[in-house]
Order: sequence, then C-alpha cells, then structure tokens
Amino acid sequence: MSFFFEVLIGGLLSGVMYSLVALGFVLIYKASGVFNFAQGAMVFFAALTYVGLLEKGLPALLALPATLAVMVALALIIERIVLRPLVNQPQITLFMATIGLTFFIEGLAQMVWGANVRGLELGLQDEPIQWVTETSGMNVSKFDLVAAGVAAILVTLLALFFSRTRIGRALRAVADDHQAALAVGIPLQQIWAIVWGVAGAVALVAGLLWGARNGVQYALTFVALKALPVLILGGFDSIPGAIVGGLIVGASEKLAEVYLGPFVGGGIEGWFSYVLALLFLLVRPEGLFGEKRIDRV
Amino acid sequence: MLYREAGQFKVSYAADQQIFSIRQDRFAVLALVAIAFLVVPVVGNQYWLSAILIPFLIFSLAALGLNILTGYAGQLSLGTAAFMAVGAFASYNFMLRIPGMPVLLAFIGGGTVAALVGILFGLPSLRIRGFYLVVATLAAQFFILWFLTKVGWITNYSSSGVITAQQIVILGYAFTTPTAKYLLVLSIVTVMALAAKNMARGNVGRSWMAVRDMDVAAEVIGIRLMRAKLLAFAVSSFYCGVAGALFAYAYLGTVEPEAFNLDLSFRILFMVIIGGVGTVLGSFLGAAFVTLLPVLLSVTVRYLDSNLDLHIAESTISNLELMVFGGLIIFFLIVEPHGLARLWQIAKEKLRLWPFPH
Amino acid sequence: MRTVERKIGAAILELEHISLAFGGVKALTDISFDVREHEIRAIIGPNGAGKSSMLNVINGVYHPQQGTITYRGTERRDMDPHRTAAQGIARTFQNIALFKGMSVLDNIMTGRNLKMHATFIEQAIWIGRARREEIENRRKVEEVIDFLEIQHIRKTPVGRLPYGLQKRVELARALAAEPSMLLLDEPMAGMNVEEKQDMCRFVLDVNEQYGTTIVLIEHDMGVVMDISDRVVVLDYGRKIGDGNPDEVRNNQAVIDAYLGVAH
Amino acid sequence: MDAQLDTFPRLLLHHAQVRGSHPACREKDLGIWQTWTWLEVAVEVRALACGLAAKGFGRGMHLAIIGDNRPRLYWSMLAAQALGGIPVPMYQDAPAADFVFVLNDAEIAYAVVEDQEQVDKMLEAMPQVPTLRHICYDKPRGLRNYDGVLAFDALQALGREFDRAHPGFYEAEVARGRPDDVSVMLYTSGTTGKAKGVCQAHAAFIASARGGAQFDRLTPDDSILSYLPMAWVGDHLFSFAQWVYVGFTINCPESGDTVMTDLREIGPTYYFAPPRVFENLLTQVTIRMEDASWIKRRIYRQSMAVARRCGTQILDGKPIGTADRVEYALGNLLIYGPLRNVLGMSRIRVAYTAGAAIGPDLFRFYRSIGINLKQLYGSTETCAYVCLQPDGAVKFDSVGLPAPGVEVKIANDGEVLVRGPMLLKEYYKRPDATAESIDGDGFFRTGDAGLFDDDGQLKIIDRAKDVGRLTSGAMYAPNYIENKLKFFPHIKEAVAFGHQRSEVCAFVNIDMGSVGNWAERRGIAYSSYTDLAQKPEVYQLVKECVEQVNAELAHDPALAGSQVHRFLVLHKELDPDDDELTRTRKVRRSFIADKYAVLIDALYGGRTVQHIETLVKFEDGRTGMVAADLRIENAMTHAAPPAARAAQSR
Repeated sequence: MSFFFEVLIGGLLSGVMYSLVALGFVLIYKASGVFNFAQGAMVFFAALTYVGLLEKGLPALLALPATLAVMVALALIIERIVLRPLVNQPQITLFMATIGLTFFIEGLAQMVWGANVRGLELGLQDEPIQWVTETSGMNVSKFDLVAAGVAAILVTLLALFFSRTRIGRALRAVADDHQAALAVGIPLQQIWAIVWGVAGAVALVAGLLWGARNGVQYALTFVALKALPVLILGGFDSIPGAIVGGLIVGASEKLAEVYLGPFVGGGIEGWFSYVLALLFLLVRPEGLFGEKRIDRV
Repeated sequence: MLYREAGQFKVSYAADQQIFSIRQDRFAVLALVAIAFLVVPVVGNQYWLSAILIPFLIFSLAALGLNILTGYAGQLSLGTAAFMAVGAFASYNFMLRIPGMPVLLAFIGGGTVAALVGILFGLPSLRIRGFYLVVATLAAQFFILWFLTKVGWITNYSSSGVITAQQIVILGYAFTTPTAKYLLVLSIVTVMALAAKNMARGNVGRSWMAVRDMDVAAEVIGIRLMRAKLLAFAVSSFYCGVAGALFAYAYLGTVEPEAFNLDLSFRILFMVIIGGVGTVLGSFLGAAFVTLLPVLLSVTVRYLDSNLDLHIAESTISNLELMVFGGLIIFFLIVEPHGLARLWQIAKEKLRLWPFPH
Repeated sequence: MRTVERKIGAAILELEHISLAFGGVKALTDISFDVREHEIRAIIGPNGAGKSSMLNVINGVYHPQQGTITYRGTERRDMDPHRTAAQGIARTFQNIALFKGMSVLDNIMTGRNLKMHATFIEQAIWIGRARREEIENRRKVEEVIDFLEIQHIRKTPVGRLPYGLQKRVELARALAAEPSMLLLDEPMAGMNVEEKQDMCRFVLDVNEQYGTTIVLIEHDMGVVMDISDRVVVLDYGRKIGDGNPDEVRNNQAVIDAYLGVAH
Repeated sequence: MDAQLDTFPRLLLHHAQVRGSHPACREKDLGIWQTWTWLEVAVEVRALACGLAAKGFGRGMHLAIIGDNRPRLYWSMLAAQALGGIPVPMYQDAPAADFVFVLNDAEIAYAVVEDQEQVDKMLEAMPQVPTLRHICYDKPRGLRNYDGVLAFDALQALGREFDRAHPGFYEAEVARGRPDDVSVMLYTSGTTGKAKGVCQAHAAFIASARGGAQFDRLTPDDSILSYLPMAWVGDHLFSFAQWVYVGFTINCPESGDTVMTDLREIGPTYYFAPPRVFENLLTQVTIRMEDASWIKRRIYRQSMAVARRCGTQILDGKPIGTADRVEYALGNLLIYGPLRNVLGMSRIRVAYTAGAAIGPDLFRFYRSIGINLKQLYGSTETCAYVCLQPDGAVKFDSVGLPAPGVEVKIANDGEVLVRGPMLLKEYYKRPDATAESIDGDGFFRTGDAGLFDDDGQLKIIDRAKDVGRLTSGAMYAPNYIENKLKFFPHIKEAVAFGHQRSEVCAFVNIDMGSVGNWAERRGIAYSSYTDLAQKPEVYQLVKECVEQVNAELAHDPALAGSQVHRFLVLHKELDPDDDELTRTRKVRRSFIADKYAVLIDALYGGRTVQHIETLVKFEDGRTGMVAADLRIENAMTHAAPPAARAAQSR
C-alpha cells in the first residue's frame, strides 16, 4: 500500500510539473483563443538560454533576469509577427502556425546555443527526503516537492494577478468575449502582448525545473505534448483545470506504468495520457471545467 | 497569355467535367507524365532517383492522403506517420506470412489495414471537432508506434525492431535498380493521384468539403456526417498506408517503427500546408518543396562555406532547416493560406486573362 | 387566360405541443400547428420569438423535449436531419450556410447527394454508375440554375458572390434535392427591394411550378401577407396567432405583440 | 448548286442529305452547348411545320416570331417557309403596345414566342389584335397555368401526328414553294412615319447569301454567334439566309448577360456586329487595361503603337520592313493574340460591321490587331447587301465595292441607287410606297447620299433627304457631322441643325460611362446625368471635340461650311422610349427639332443660357419632369482652305 502511495505522490508531484507547462497554454488560450503548440519549444528555449548564459560565465543571479528578458522579448515578437496577422483566422490555422513556430524556435535555440545535452544545477538534489522515508517508508523526492512549491506559488501569483489587477480583469473580459471587450474599449493587442510576456515567464520557470530534472535537451519540447492531454482533461481555459488535469495525468500515468506496464511490455507512459484524454473527450467533450456549448444554427 | 481558349466549347457534361477542361492543360499534363515516365528514367542518375525522386513521390502520396483528411474533409491529423507505419508493417507481414503473396496485393493489404486503423482512430471525430481531434490522432501516433515496437510478432521478433523489406518482384521481374523502383512508385502514385482527383471532384469529395465547410448544412441536405468522416479517415489512411509500404519497400529497404515518428507526421503536414490545403496538385508541390528545400539549403550553405570559409557545422544546417520550415509555415499561413497550389492557380488565371488584369 | 387556381391539399406536417428548452431557457412552449400540402405557410414573430428554432425542430437539428411531429402520416418524437432530407424536406438558413470553399455548381450539386449511389470506389475509378450519375445530376442541377437565373455565376466560388446571389445559390442547393417541402429561413433578409422582388417571384414560381410546400420565416410583413396562404405568429416561444393573412392582420394579440410594436 | 435549291426549305433538305451529321445549330443551354445537326434540324422543322399545318397555318399566312436568338425560333422561320407562309420576326424588347401595329398590319394569327415575358405581351396586345389566335411558346417556365397557349413541344407532337396521318404532305408543301414567294417580312424601323413591312422573296435573300458567301469564301465549317435581334435584316442575312445557304453553324448564347463569355467559348470564324458593339468592346478593353499593372500597360501601349504603325498593312498583305514585321510578331505574341483570345475573336476569318458609321480609330484598332473587320452597306430593302469591302482593300471611310450581282449608280442629286436580285418584292400593302421607292429602270432609291471614290468604292455621306443647304448655298450633311462627333468616346449622341440656316449648331449627348469615368479621375463630383452634363469642365471637353471636328471639316471644301459654330450639351439622354431615337438608335432629327424648338431658338438667337423642362419616361413606365438651365457655347471655326490644297489632301 505504501508503494501505491509512493507512486501516487510521485505521479502527483510530476503532474505539478505538467501543470506548470499547461499554465502557459491556458494563459494564451484564454486571452487569444490560440492553442500555442510552441509553449513546449518556449520552455526548451528558456532552459537553453539560461544554461547558455551560465556557460558564458554569467552569474546565476544575472542570468535569470537576462533570460526572463529574452523570453518576454521572444513572446512579444511572436505575438507581433505571428499572431496579429492571423487574427480572426480559424483556430486550426492558428494551431498550425504555432507548430511552425515550434520548429522555428527549436531551430533557433539550437543554432544559438548548440544541440548538446547539458545539465542544469539549481542546488536541489533529486533525492528522497530523509524524514519522509523514515516516517512513512515512502520515497518522496525533495526536488519534486520544491518544484511543486514553486508551482503553487506561481499559480497563486497568477490567480492574484487575474483577480486583483486591472489588466487581469481586462483579460478575463477578453476571454469571455473578444468583440464585447473591444467594444468597451479594452486594448486587445496590449492585453495579448502582456499575456504572451507572462507566458514567456511561465515557460522560463517550467524550463528551469524540467531542465534541472531531465537535463537541458531537445526532448524538453515533448513536455508540451504532455500538456495537451492535461488541457483536455482540465479544459483549455481554466487555470484550476490545468492544475487538476496535470495532477490527474501525472498520477494516472505513473500508476498505469507501474501497475499496467509490466503486462504489456512497459513504455505506456508515452501514450497513456492521450488515450485517457481521448476517452474522457468522448464522454465529456468540453473538459472538466469547461462550459457546454450550444450550437446556434 | 499562353492560354488561347477561344473556341474551346463543351458540348457535353462529360467534357465539361473532365479533370483538365482546358486543352492546353491537358497537353501540359500529358507531356509532364510522359517526361516522368520516359525521359526521367533515362537521364536521372542513381542519386536523384533514389534519394530525391522516389522519396518525393512517396511523400506526395502521403501528403495526398493527409490532404484528403485535412484538406478535403477538414479533420486535422498529426498521426500520418503512424498510419504509414501500419501500412509498412502490415505489408511486411502479408509478404512474410502468406507464401506467394503478390507484392502489389500486399501493398493494398497494408493500405487496407491502415484504413481500418484509421477508422478506429477516426471514431472520436464523430463527437469531437477541431483541434480537439488532434488528441485522437496524436494518441494514434504514440500508441501505434509503441504497439509496433512492443509486439514482437509484428517485426518477426527482430531484436532491434528493424525489419528488412522483401524484394519487390512482380510477374517474375525483380525491381532492384533505382530506375525500376522509381517507375513502380511513379505508376502507383499516378494511379492513386488520379483516383484521388476523381473522388475529390465527385460526390464523395463534395460531401467531404461540405462537412468541412459547414457540417450542419451538410447534414441537413442529407449527407451522413459519420459516413463522410469515417470514409475520409479510411481513404486517407489507405493512401498513407500505401505510402508507408512504399517508404519501406522502395525507399529505405530496412526500417524500424521509429522512422515513422511524430517528426515525419509534422513534415507531411508541412507539405500539405505549403503545397496547398484541399488540392491534389498541392500535395505534389508541397512534397517537392519539402524534399528539395534541404537539398537546396545544404548546397547553398556548402557553397557559401567553401567560398567564404565559414566553417558551418552540419548541425547548423539541420537547425537552419528547422527554422526555414517553421518560418515558411507561418509565412504561408499568413500570406497565402492555400499554399503553392493557390499561387499556381493565380498565375494560371493571370495567364488566361492576359493582357487584362486578374 | 391565366388561371391561378392552386390546389391546396390536406395537412402533411403536424406539430403537436412542441416544447424546446436549452438548459433552463425555454425556446418554444407548447406549440401546435400544421402545414398543408402545396401551401405557402409563413412563420412570423419578433426577434427571439423562436422561429428559427421551430424550423430546426422540423428538420431535426434540435430535438424537442416534448411534443410529437407527424409527417405524412408517420408520428414521431424527433426528426433527424438526414432522415428529414431523405423524406424530401430541404431548407435554407438564416445566416447563409453555403460551403464556402466550393463553386456555385458544386454547392448545388451537393444538394443532390441523396440521389447519387455510386460507391467511393466507383467514383475513384470514374466509370459506369459514378460517371453516369455525375452527368445525370449535373443536368438536373443545370435546370435549377436555369430556373433561378444564375447561369453567369455557375463556376464562381460562392465566397466571391454578393449577399443576394448567395441567398439564391442556397435556395438552388435546396431545390436541387427536388424537395416536396421547403423550409426557408428569412430568404429575403438583408436584400434590397429588387432582390426581394426576384426572390418572391422565385418562391412563388417554385410553389407553382413544382407544387412544393413552403414553410417560410420572413420579417417583411408586406411579403408575408402577399405570398403566404396561412401564417403562424410566434412571440416569446408561444403561438399567439394562426390563420390566413387577413385573420392574422386583425388578430388583437398579434397587433399588440408584433405589428403594434414594430410599426 | 442545283437549280432546285431555290428556296430555304429545299436548302434545308439538301443540307440534311449531304451533311446530315454536320452541326447546324448550337445553343448554350443548361451549361453546355446543345447541338443539333442538319438532319436533326430538318426533322425538328418538319414536325414544327406539320404542327403549324395541323393548327391551320398555311400558304401566304404570316407567323410572328418574337424572342432572343434561339434555335427553335430560327426553325420556326423555316417551318413557316416550308408551308409557304411568311415569318415576321419582331424586336423582342419592344413593349406590347409597339407590337399592336405590326400585328395588325401583317394580320398576324399565329405567333411563336420565346417565353412568359413575350406571351404576356401577346396576351396584352390581343384585345387590340382581332386576328391573333394562336400563341406558341418555347420556354415553359411560369406558363404552367396559362390557358390557350401552346408549348413548342406540344405543337411538334401535334405535327408528328399530323405527319403520320398525312404522309407526303410536308414534301408536297416544300415542293410547292417558288423562289419568288416571299420568304420573310421585315419591318423597317421607320425613321419617319409608321413601319413598313418589307417583303423579300427567297430568291432575293438566296442571291444575297450566295454573293456574300462567294465574296468571302464561306464554308460549312464556319461558325457564327447569333445574338443580334432576329428582326434586324443583318441577323436575317448572316444567321439565317447565309446559314441555310452555306450550311455552316449558328451559335445562340445562353442569355444576354453571357454573350461575351459565350463568344469566347465558341470563338466564331465569322462575325457580324453593329459598330456600337465594337465600340463597347474597345471601351472595356481600354478600361480594363487601365487597371493593369504598369508593366502590362507599358507593353500594351508599346505594342499598340506598333500595331497602329503596321498592323493594317500586314493584314492587307502589303510589304513592310523586317524590323516592323518582327516587332509586330512580338506584339502578336504578347498582346494582339491574347487580346483576340480574351475577346473571343482569335478564330475570326471575316468580321463585318454595318448599320451605322464606324469611327476610323475604332475600325483601325480591330484591323491592326489582326481581326479582319470590314464594312458593308445595305438596307432592309436590299437584304443588307449592296456593297462589301474586299479583303486587302479596306478603307476606313468607304463601304466597299458593289457586291456581286449588284448595280450601283449615283443620281444627280447625289442619292445612291441600286439594282439587283436582292431588291425587295414590295412593301406589304403599300403599293404607293413600293412605286415611290423603285424607279422606272428598276433602281431602288436607297435614300442615302453618296459618291464613288477614285478606287470605285462607295462613300456614304448622309441620308439623302437630310442633306440640306445652308443659306450660303453650301452643302450641309448633318449625319456626317454627327457621326464625326460621335466617334469621340465622350460623346454618345449628337444632333446637328443647319438646313436653311446661316450656320450649323448642334446638340450633344455625353456618354455617361466615359465622361463619368473621366470626371471621377479628375475628382469632379456630380450628382446626376443632368448635373454632370452641365459642368463647365465637361463643356470644355466637348468643346475640344467639336473644334477638332471643325478642323477636319475645314479640310474638305465641300463641307467646310458645315463647321459647328455653337453647341449645347443636353440635360437628358436621348431615348427610344421618349421617341427621340428609333429602336435601332438612330436620331429622329425632326422630332427632336420640334420637341426642343426652344433650344434651337436659343442656339440661333445668340443666347448663352436657356431653361428647359422635359417630360421623361422611366424604365418602370412612370413619367417625370427633368428641368435644367442649359449653357450654350461657341466653338472655334476655321476658314475654308484654298481649292488646290483641298484637292491635294484628297
């Protein structure tokens, strides 16, 4: 039983990491209705830039704000060059544009910083926390716990940002109805720029954590692919949904791998969340927290 | 300007509905086909045939398959490569397990198995729309590849998961040279492209486009959404399956499931976007573009490298390629969402109206 | 010399106690009326009265929570769009629902999809039945094109057409199915006077030439009173009047709810 | 050709026999070019003729034919002729009231009409036309509930039944036909007085068709687009007489809106159109080229300069330099060829224009891009067949040489007289008019004033009766002046006055499209036709045109006195609905002079402004008043040249 809990907690904690990536998606989706496939590439870009700057000899304290600046700048450029011209296009078109963007960012990142795998040292050890192991007999990673903490702080900050600030409220209005928002004088493009900037920052946090855990490498972009089922489960436009979805995906895929994997030869982590999301979609196409749509004819 | 259409009038619907209704177009296409069949095999060298033209044709076929699903029927798919894999591995097993299996029949069998798998993964499209469907096709991509890797029977318990395609023998003739393989692939692609065009211009194609453009209206005029969508998945997957089989048999020879990864799916999606969504011609233009661009890029970079002494690394070229592809996709979506085929179309219209403006 | 005697037959479509709600919002409440063969039946009412919902119930896009629909003697709870089409009910939409990526000809050809039976394999090979059907149905479609006088735009992509012509193409698509009943959702909305006159003429011609029963939603009271045989008046999802144009014109509830307010 | 082939029905049977499977008619209908072979046409005509016979139609009776050009209406002509009856085609766009006179005059009992619109007009006219009993229609649309009218198909079905019951009837009827039977009755538009029915015998139209066919070497493989009113003699000669004589293919367009597309699809080898059509085409070309990219515009301008320089010489087969030849070939590749293609004229071997004078620039444009456009001269009374321009000797200001079999002479007063097999038999029920128009030697008075030039080609100056004298005694040809003015694209109509006056003055109608465009490009705002017409800038524009005409007139000693001294721009368009123009758009000068007498007084009275109110009829039948203060302008005139210089300039 404690093994089960160990797996579950491990899964939930890595689920938090998924949520972190998914958060970036939700932010952008809420504001501009774009499913930003390139969020994963942005995570990769952020991590690579940070490591790259460290390698150039920049101290960590300087490299962090510098990377943040780069990410925000990148996000703003994307918003300006890619998304604005595509405003009012069908969602699928926007989605495909972000796939193109993914390729571009990946190419750019590796061109600038090189393609070799690098480690990222945040001063955190990915090792079991002693006293937890002693008291309950379960292995809970210190790293995961800290990551979860960071994620929690980030979510709280974002929640505050949305509910307390003027921009946040405007953003909520935009998410509800673009036209109406425009009509009451909310500067749509300004909002979009801000949201993309925030998404860039979120990507940096996610990139640092994922990079520290798995090494900074091309494979980081696949994290984005994990975020998709998370969003399906949680709904594309719900921040709590992203968190809950992440937890579900993280926990269920770990449990599935451990308990189902051996029967089918393992490796099911790669697709389990997708099949889960697919089944879920068939039952409830609007997601856990999404609203049911009525088709006007 | 080149089109002199005065005097080309149609006295029957059959003439009016033919694929190339302008005489000049008919001649041009016939000439192109003749060149492809008669001239290219003679003048093409081994490198061009096996490294450029054969993959180009195979990718065209795969792009055509994806175009049927995404371009005509409006269902976005990111699992193209997986359906190709199904076709490749199913053909391999047909050849392996049925003695005396004709290879063409094995390709058809491979396509058919891919079609069945396509229908399976297309089922969710009845309930979910738009890019939610991406999840279903991504699930297919990941699940199918995992399945092919994990089930040893499929790869005939090859330890590395790599299979070696059997030799192509038709009526006693072994297709071993690049020229022979090229001609075989060309024939198959030509026939299947013609069939695709026929479906596209007929009732099936119109039903697909109706579902794509306005599904409620399509339903109200009596089109069965389920049938139209599943048919699109089936036909699309069949095309991809055959393309996958050719990929294994006529191009790579030895192949592992990982060759059909998500990256290949994206690559084929790019062909469709760059070439032109919802056109048969676009599939070919897109495949040509995506196949030739890396060649062009590396030639250019090498040229610059040797002349300017820049010491450009091989990896730089591949990264540059990623950026160029990504940039082009965005460029096309913004500037010409209907791709090269539309550019061609516009150029043609201009020539037809010359000297008047378009 | 001109005899304008149309034979209006028995009721072929009967709607009884139809109620429809979305979530908690009631769109239609206990509505009953019938449509007789060969007549032009208008549904009028202010915006949001539930007129379009009514059409959507008739052809099965919406499923009412209560009530029954009887079409040509068969009673049932729901219609489904495909079956409705197969039974010869065609319609147009309030917001033009053409297939934007296709030409006028192809759009109208889709209207004949139920008459085409060739399998996709036959179509892929383009022989025999597939080829024959394309030609036969093209001929039928050309008759509709001729009828609606849209020869000059036959091969134009519908997206490039002005609004009035798009409406006409949509009517053509519905007519191509050779329907016995035609549901028209505001066929003249947004048209200028001349286009309206044309459309009126076409609606009357369809009714006269082919005996098609027509159920029509229209805002222009003049048009409704001119061309319809009987009128149903809806207001807030309830039926407040039903009868021939004169009766409806003199119905106090209708005057209060609709005419009095709107004019 | 056999002596037997001397009536149209016999010619039809001949074609059915020798080229039965050759296409005779095509019509764009239901999206494709429906085609009938000569054999099929013969069968259709036979059924139709028998149907008419079953309904009591027979020898000497008149059959009204009203509608756009459709194969079935052409067949109706042949069917009527087969029975010894006489088809009477009528202008399809005239209102019902206009039909009444002709229907009564020709004692019409039978009519074959196109569609509901025409049936309605017939029914409207019926109470005033006691003879009219049988109406047969081609297009059934909207006619389902009409009583007492017969569908074309039903008539033919009746005919087939009749044919079975009376074997040999049809052959016998065709055999009874004689070449001097009247084959068609065409009503002249009637510039003055009521319309007259011109009776033309089979022999006349066959002679004209034969002459034209020989002159231009027409073959059964030629094809023509039939889109001009069937009541016009030009259409009857080109789309009927020559069609049935030669056995080529006529092509009927899908509708009035699609003539241009249909022309392009068919790409006829033989073409006939009044100058107005050529003018509209050129205007379209010019406007569309203005929208083209600068590079195309440049190539176009360059190529057209080359074409102007040597295009007509090349067409006429005259020797020119190699450099020009190369440049022309390049232009042909880039501009002329594509242009002919988009206009649907790339296969044209022979094109004719007639019916009005054609501007030299316009004429030259088509010839220079390689379209063999020629002029012909003729009238309803001569089967549109008097003079033809021969290939290789086309002049801009003449109408060509007398056609084969035609004698032309100029009377002392300048009137053109013609004699030949193509002359009318008579004016229907108008022996007085017939006698008046044909002199004792059998010469027909054309009513046109003309002269032969040095090459023996005929040059038409004006209507003979319009040619007047100024008080100075100088000759004054109003049409000549008006035409010169109308050749300017900005001027749509002009009416000149001067007979028995000291000087020439003119009314001008601006062309709304052309001047409107001109004004927009200059940022001149206007609210209506009337407003635009009275803009000072527009007056200046018109004045330049008038003065250019004066300069040209001054070169010719005979006409130098006819220079326009004063003019005004009319506030409304001259309109056939207001009786100011004929249906063929000729100005009715005397009517206009009466109607606008106050303006003429103002012109000659030296006033600079005149107020006028005019009653106009709108398209929907309503009437209204248009009022305006018209400005009157003086135009610069030139002194007449010395006789010697004038002789040289000839």
